[in-house]
Amino acid sequence: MANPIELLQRFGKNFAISEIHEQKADLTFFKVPKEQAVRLLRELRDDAGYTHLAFLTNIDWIEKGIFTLTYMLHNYDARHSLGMHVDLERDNAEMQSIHGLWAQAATYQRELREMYGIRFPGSPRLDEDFCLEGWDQIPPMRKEFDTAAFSLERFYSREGRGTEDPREHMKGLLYPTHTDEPSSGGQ
Amino acid sequence: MFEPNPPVDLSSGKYLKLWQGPQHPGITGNMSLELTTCGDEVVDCKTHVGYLHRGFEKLMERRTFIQNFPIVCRIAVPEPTFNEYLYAAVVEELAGIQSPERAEWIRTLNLELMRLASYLMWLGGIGAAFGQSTVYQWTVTHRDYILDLFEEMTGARVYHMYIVPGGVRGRLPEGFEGRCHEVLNRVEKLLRDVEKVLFNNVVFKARTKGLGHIPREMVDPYGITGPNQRAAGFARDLRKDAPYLVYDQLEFDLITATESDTYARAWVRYQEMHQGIRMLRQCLDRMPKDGPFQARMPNVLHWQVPAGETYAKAECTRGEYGYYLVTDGSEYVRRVHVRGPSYTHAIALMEKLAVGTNIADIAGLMVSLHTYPPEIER
Amino acid sequence: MDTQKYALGPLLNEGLSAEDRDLFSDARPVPYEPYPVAVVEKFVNWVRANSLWLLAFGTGCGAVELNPLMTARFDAYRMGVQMRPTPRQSSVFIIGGYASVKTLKRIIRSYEQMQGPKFVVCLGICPINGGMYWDSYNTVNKFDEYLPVDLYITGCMPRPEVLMAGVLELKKKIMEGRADGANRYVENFDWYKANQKRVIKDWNMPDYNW
Amino acid sequence: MSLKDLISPFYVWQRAFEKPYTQKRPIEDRPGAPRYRGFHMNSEDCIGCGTCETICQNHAIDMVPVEGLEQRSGDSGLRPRFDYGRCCWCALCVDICTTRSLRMSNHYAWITEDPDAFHFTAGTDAMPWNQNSLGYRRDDDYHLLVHERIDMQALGAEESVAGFDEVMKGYTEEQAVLEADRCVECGICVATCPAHMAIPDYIRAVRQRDYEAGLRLLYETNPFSSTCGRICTHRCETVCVMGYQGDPIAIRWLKRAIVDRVPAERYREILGDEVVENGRKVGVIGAGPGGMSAAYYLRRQGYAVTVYESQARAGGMLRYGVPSYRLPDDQLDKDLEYIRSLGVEVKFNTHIGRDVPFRQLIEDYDALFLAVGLNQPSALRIQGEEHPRVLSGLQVLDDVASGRDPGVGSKVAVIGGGNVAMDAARVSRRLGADVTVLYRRRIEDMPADPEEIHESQAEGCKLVQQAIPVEIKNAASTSQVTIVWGEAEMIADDKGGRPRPVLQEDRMHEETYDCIIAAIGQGGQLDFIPAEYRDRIEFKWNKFVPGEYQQTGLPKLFVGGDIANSRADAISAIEDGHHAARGIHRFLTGTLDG
Amino acid sequence: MHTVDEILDFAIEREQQAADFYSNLAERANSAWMKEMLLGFSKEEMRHKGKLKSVKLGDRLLNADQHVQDLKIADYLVDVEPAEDISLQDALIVAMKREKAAYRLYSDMARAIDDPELKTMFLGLAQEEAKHKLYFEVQYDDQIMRDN
Repeated sequence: MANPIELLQRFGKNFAISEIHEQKADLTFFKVPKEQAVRLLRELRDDAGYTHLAFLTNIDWIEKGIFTLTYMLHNYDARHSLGMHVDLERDNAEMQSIHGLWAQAATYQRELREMYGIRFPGSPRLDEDFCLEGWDQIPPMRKEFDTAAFSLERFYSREGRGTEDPREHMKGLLYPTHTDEPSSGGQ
Repeated sequence: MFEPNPPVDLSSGKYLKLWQGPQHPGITGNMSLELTTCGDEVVDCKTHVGYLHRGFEKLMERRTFIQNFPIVCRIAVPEPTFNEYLYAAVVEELAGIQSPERAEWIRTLNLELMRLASYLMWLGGIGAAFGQSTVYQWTVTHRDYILDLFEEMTGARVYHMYIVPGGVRGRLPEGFEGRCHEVLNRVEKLLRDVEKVLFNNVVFKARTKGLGHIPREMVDPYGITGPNQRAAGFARDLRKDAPYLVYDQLEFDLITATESDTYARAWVRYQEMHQGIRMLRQCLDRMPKDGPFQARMPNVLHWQVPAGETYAKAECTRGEYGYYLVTDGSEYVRRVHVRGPSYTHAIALMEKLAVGTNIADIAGLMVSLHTYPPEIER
Repeated sequence: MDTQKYALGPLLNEGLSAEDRDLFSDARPVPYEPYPVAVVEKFVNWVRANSLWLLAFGTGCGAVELNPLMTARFDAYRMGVQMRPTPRQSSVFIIGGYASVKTLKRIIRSYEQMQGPKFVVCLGICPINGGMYWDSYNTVNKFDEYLPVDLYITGCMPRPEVLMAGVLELKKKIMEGRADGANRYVENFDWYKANQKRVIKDWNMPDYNW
Repeated sequence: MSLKDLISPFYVWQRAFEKPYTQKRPIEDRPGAPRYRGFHMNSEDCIGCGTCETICQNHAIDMVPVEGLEQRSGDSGLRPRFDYGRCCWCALCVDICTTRSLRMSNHYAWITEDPDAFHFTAGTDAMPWNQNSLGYRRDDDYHLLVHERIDMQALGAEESVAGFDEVMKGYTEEQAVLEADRCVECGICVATCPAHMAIPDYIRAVRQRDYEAGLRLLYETNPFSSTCGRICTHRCETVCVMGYQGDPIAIRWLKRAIVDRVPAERYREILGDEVVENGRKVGVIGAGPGGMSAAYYLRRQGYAVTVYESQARAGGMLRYGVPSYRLPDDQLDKDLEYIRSLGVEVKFNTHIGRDVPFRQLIEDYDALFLAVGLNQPSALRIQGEEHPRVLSGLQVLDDVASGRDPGVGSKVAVIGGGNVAMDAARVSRRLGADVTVLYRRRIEDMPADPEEIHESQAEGCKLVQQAIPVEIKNAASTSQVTIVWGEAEMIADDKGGRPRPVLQEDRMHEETYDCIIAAIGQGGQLDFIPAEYRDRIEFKWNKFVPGEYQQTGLPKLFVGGDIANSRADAISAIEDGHHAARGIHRFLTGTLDG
Repeated sequence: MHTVDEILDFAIEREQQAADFYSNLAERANSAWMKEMLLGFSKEEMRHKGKLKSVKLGDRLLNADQHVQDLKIADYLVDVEPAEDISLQDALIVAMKREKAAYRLYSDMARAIDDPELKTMFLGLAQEEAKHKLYFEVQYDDQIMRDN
């Protein structure tokens, strides 16, 4: 079994592999375009021994407007993992399903559908509720969803709380005449 | 590799839809099985999870690195320590911190104790699921003696919050080794009893042998790991294959079986408990007794971990437990994904294995896969 | 009593489809009336207090400490406590920590199906004020908004010992005739229902699960 | 099916004869382990810094005012109140507690019917576990904070006495960020800083390497940042919460770290140079830190400001009293030049009373700020004081600052324990003298900065403690002088002040020096204020007693600096100036805004 | 002086003299704060006088058992002439030296007399003066010798 860099270079002849990053001896990350991803996964599984899909997840890069899917593959013989990144447009994100390659991928895809709103056409039970039930907001794992604000608004917090900032408290207590003006300098 | 179960026509009147759960169908958490039955036979099974969904991955994105450390242990209630260790491992890796050797030994001790406690609870569960409540009474009580050790070592029975990024939170208490040996002896004696009462039990054998057979070729396409995989004949264990902590310095045997049924899985776990006790004794005898147990840390209040990503995994009782961490150089986590082995075992695999079994065996089957729903939905 | 019941009218069961509505009762629950003879009521309360059957529905992390509680070491059976698998047989509902919205729906359903007298005990911090998950989008913060609670035990996790102490405390409360959570539920039924429906967005069950 | 499989399960009966596992009574039988993380306890060491609240990921802690708490310096008066509907007993609050006052008991049982009851203020509310001796506390070898200060590069003692080069070299950027990283940003220091500078905020700016924002924050309250970054008395550091278990944050050096990274040319661009004239005139007497600070803030609000200074250069005591190895001239100029560049006019060599009558100022200007400082050295008032070889400390420093040779000779005795004495001693060391410092009290009573004492000793100044000068006599040579001093016994002050020395007549010593430098304290000189005005002004001892916003009984006259406060340091003078500027603005416009 | 009352009258007279001395000096002083200061000293003496008067009226007793601290500052400072441009420092020296002289006077008288009642009275007065001296010495220590 060739070392992972060589392996990726070999695959690089047919696939637009980029951003190869060796995180540690047994873990390498790389990126591949969305269109080639599933084909590459199949080849990695069937030809390169990466038979185990550890997980499939997504990272929300809201400031860049993209989702980055991470497929974590593992080769039991080489004892090596590959993290494959695939960038998706954040709006109307859609990706090919891989439930045909790994059965449990259907569950991951269902979760991503629910938590980020990514569609995987053809994936079983994709639009069924997974963890949530009766969810009426934007998918909660998206960065723009503010869970604390939502919790406060829908579930309330118990009364009887209230805190003070030591600095402001001391200001009010010890030098109140200094409290009331906007400072004049350095603006 | 997803193959849907053959469709059934509910309107034919031949089938009955039956919900099992969300009250624990096994022993360790809430999930529902939507069973379609024909007489006593299950012809289709759909799983429903999410009863314990708390949105950990979201909550972790709005907490600082140190604030995440108390929260991760809640992800898998009966086995919190693996979360603590893996979270610490990924953060340490990206932050470039090396925890001291003494801490590594204490962590190993902690993880193996946790494994033993978790297996004891599971052993009770598999006993109870097949009508052996005696075993349940014994093992849960003995698990409690291990929780006593945890309480002494970490300050809490269930949520230890002891393995902190950078090391562990304190030294072992005075005389801990002695008390730990004592508990290990008691547990070992119990295990011998359990072997007589459960594994040599004709009823247990009759009900579990052949139940829930996982074919060898199903293992990789379904992402099956841990004892479930080893019971199918694969000699794979992260403690051997990718040794973390001090596992490369410990002697233990890799337990495998070939039958790949409920009995084989139970037997593999039972044997692993003995290996666990063996490792724990090595830990107690060989661990450094002094030296630092925490690496030098920055001020944790505004700790910024450099941008990067990594995946760390450990062999927990159910299989491959992993943390995938992405950081962006800020004081907050960019993304954490927790890979729990139950995710595949309890959903894709369970849906497959349930077909063709008897309703009465569903709970036992579920337990034999050893799943924790809280780690599925997080 | 009856006047109140009918003055408020039958339950609408709007969450059910039109054809399902006929299958479910639309009656409102009624409060429990103590026996007119005080000593009888006292005796009955003593009986109730000594046979607390827990619903085996571990709704959150707290369930993990119910295992030790019900086994040899802490052995709650000696206090007349045992676990029952169905709501119909149970009198005590232990809310074992956080309640996700999805579980809350099942909790409500199970609670309503329980036969009176029934009691709710909350374990841990999460049902009190959100606890660990105070900012989670999927767990409720104040459990007493949705169901009446008779007793709170704080801690994360509360040790089995304190669960036992809680059981004793509940017994005391029942014997004193103060464990009236179920009546509060009936008396403030519309308020509880409104709160429940505010967080459970897909209300597809009857308004009261007889 | 084997026979063994059939019989083996009956083994279960054997256990029937074992001792039962059951705990008889809840709670009593098995108390929490010694390390158990139970309910919180707080000791009186708590200073209410709120770090526990900051780290609590459940927002379970509120900082609340506690009734009847004694007001202490460096104590916010707040205490943590816990919400046991939130707390998860992770004990991060215990681990992070800066004073180690917070800990946990091994008590864990709290059952009630009332969900609103789970609040309590640890340490002050009466809880059943307050006397608990067991429970979790942080291990000594486990830290979530960095307790050691980052060292600053400094000249060695030998190098430093060789000349007047600045001794402290300043933090490198990396060092500054590391030091700033130690800060917990509690803000306890802000109240103690006389100028109430936004300390946590500018430390954060250092951590984030945002020096422009840092400079803007500094100038909100202190236009002498370069100066204060070097010679401030840093009262803030005495209350810094990091000082409870380690070294306080080097707040002063971090201030300097900001200023050192912004060149003077960029000040106007960063801080702005727009002044919208408002047509009013304010006069300032004294171009020291107080006067120039007032001038700066008044100028920013649009006042035409004229500063009258008796010396040839601005800076007051900072210029003439602080030697350049502590505060290089160019650094002081950096601060002053920016203030002057905004259009503040300074009239040098102008004595009020002699060159310009006070009456004219008070009539000409809409308001007057007076900060003339204490520039009259106190006399020893012992026999023989008039000896020509007895010099004053201020005179020596002034000479050196002005480039004159004070002629201290090669064997010098310095009398006093304040900063002036230390500076005079260190200056004399640099001039090649062998220096002995005679001080009436003990080293721990010395009012000089600890750093100065430490550095002076490192540079070879000898210190004789508890030495009371009694008489000065002629020596054999006219170029020398002999001092007689007696040993002192310290007696406690029953009012809690610093202990007082009492002369022991039977233990006297005599020693001859080339000169004696007296630096026992300073007084002010206010003769230029005509009696008709003076009668309307309140004094206490030798100082002004200013009213609200530094105003005096003479409404147009505002005072500040050493002549009007008891702290007598630069930062207090700066704050007086800033405060007076606000007062003047309020006096003239009726509002604080603008 | 043969009776307690006579002694007290004498002492009261002395306090009055001292008060007059300071107010005279204050009138001549050309520095405002010194004026204020000296008037303050004068008031302090009047307060002492009031105290003695109340002793005379029997409202309170003089106690001679207390130990009054002697900082001995007045011992080694030079004498200064009360002048118009007197400084705070010098005013304090004058004051403490006056109190020291008074203390000496009463102590000497106590030593010279045999009548135990009168002796006690003189010792009490001496102690009062010692207290006054301590007051000025403490002020000198705090205000003038800040840095020493």
